[in-house]
Amino acid sequence: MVEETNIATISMSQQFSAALKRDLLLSFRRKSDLFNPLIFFLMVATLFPLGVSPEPTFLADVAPGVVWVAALLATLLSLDGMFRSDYDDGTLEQMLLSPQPLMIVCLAKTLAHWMTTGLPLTLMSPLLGVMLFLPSDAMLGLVLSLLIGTPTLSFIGAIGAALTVGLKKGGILISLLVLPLYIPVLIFGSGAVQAAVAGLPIGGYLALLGAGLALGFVLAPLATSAAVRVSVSG
Amino acid sequence: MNPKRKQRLALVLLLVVGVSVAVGLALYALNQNINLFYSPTQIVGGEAPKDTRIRAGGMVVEGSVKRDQESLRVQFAMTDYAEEVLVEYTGILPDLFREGQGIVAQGAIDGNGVFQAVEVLAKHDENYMPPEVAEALEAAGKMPKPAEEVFNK
Amino acid sequence: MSKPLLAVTDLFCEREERILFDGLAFSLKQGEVMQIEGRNGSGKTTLLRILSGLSAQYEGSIEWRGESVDNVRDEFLADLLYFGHQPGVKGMLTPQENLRWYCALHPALQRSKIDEALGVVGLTGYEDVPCHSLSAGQNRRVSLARLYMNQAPLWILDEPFTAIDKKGVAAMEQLLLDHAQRGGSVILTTHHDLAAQQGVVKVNLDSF
Amino acid sequence: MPEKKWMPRWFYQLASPKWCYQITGKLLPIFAWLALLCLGVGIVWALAFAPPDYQQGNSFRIMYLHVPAAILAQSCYMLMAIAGAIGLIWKMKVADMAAFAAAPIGASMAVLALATGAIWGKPTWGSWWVWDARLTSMLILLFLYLGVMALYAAMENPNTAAKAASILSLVGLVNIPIIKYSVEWWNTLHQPATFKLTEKPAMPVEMWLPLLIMVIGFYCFFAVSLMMRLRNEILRREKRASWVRELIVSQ
Repeated sequence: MVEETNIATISMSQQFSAALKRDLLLSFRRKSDLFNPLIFFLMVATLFPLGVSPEPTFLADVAPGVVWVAALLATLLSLDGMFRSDYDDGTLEQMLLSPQPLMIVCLAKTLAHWMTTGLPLTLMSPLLGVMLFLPSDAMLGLVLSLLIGTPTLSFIGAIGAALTVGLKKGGILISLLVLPLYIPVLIFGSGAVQAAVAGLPIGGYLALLGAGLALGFVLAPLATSAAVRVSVSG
Repeated sequence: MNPKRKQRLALVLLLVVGVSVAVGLALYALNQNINLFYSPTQIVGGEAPKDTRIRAGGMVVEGSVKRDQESLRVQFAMTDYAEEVLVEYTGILPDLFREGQGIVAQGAIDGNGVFQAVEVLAKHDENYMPPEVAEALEAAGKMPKPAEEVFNK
Repeated sequence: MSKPLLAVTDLFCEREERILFDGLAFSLKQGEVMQIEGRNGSGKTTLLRILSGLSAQYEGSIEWRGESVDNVRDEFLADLLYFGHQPGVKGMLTPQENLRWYCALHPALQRSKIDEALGVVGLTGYEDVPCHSLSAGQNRRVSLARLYMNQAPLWILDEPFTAIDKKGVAAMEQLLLDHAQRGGSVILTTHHDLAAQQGVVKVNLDSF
Repeated sequence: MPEKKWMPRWFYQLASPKWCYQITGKLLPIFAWLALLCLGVGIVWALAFAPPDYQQGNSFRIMYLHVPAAILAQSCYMLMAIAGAIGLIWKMKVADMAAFAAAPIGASMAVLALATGAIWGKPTWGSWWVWDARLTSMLILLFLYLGVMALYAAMENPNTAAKAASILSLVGLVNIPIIKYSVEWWNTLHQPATFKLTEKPAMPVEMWLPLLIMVIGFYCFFAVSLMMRLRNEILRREKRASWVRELIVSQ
């Protein structure tokens, strides 16, 4: 005899860690996913001295903005893959059919995305800082601002990726949807680095980035899961 | 409580916690001077960093504007009715620039404590009035002056 | 007579300005196997997606154990096993890892039965091979192994026999009949002629 | 989403495309005349009779276009997002259509606000474009509109497109407070909100009254264009419905 109702025996935290492990495992199996954004990050930063001026004082001036813009673009580039491959092979629709809230999986996927793009970018940023003659006093500010700011980029980006996953050419559309929402993060992020360069306290900027992160953490998975449902049902 | 209700409750709690953390952090941030905007009092008091790009705002002191005859160089004093700071600027000033007008300047403080502006913008106040009214007010000495606290943020 | 497990009334679906079905009605009882028939493009896959809750592009009512499925979504999903048009297998993961992930998603799947299920579908020895190096049929078998791991009251299967060899199909058919025997219900689409004609209810979409 | 039945009756009536089509048909001429009247009176008053500003002279008159356009660009976004939310929660088709109809109108208002802002900025601040908080926020608002419109355009199924765009506009709604409070945040030179409903405006009556009339006129104009677009959209999406067929046959 078949049981009347299967009682949910998996807790939300178990599902969360399973989803996180799965996505991390997938990124590590596909090394290019892991390294391409980093290489892109490096290349974009190289373009500025070549395209504008190799003058150290000038580069030091623009470094906070350049590193932040490069990090933002590298994140943007990696967004399309967040749900795309799961959508293509049908695993995404299976996630929708879990009796557990989809939000949990979305949160885990977003965090996995950050751990494989935002976090490596943050760790690599001092290298770019050196290349762009960013004063060494400002390195800590750069790393801290990226550490708090890049998860927000992943959270916002996840919404865009989820909205466009059902479309064949989602890549450019993601940028259109997500970039305007990234602007506040960019402003406060590069502002923090600029303040660090000037030797000013950066607590206020980091607090604002943190506020954005807190909002993103609680609101973005909601929007992302709703968007995934819409995209898969279309 | 059934698991569904529990989930909802957890979600609502999470939302409340997240939003309050965000609000708390934002309030903390607003208490910091994060716009790099300084008043003449702060500049004279040494609060503003030297040789870094900052923004400063104040009123142009009456009779302080000196224009260089050969170049576009202008020097004037800026005040918040407490302290004065000398400002130097090379370039075309906006139409609304005049003595007694509120301005916002971007630039850096040099070694002599003079504000070297790279940009001067007129901050026009929100009092719109016809010219006759302005003349009458001027004559009576009742022309509204921008509140001091505007420059003491 | 007990109330039906799944009751569909007056279902209407339109896709790209074309009406796929209108006024579709049927009900599925416990222990029933239902085959959805129809030409290519008649909306079989769409219907299965609607029934499973993946698509909301319909009008009409779907009731699960006598209640609107929208109101009992979680209970419904806990009782459902869906095999979609896409097998839902990650190429970068091994069969075992794929099934473990399914177990994390779905409490009805029994983790302890993974190895046994892989054995039954003929994938012994492939447990640690990434799925992208397996054949299409083997990939579908990975996903079908889920059928051996759970007792969910409702199975919705979209073309489960595609790319499966004859022997495999016979075993699968037997599995479906066994499931029905135990009181489970199955809705499936297939172009394959089912050997067992008895006890299979047919719904033809061309007539709606 | 479970269907809820606790909203007032008119709310559900509004959900009927047919009822909505009929009621907007009746309201349309009223708003059209109101818009014409307000805009006509407002423009003549603002351009010819309102006194010039003592500092800015006549250039301040562009405010009579700039301020209403900016206000409308923001409230249109609110409307779009709220309509989208209603469409998402109560699965109300008309709300989806209203959100769809509002997007391009809001975008054009944002463009108008930016353009008039630039023209106003030249004599006032000395440059066409100033990267101040309000102008930048308005630009971001325009980008948000463009994103929503791009999403509508990219999706073939109108129902899916409506849902996706609603989610996006709700997410974008988080940006509205940033726009509102950006003046305080970045303390820039753009004047504080010229028109506050709670305080006495810092303008004499003969200056702000035409502004008020212009704002009302813009709202009426917005209502007119929204209703016209909505009616088109209703007909397009409901073309299978019998009442639409009858309507077309009778014309």
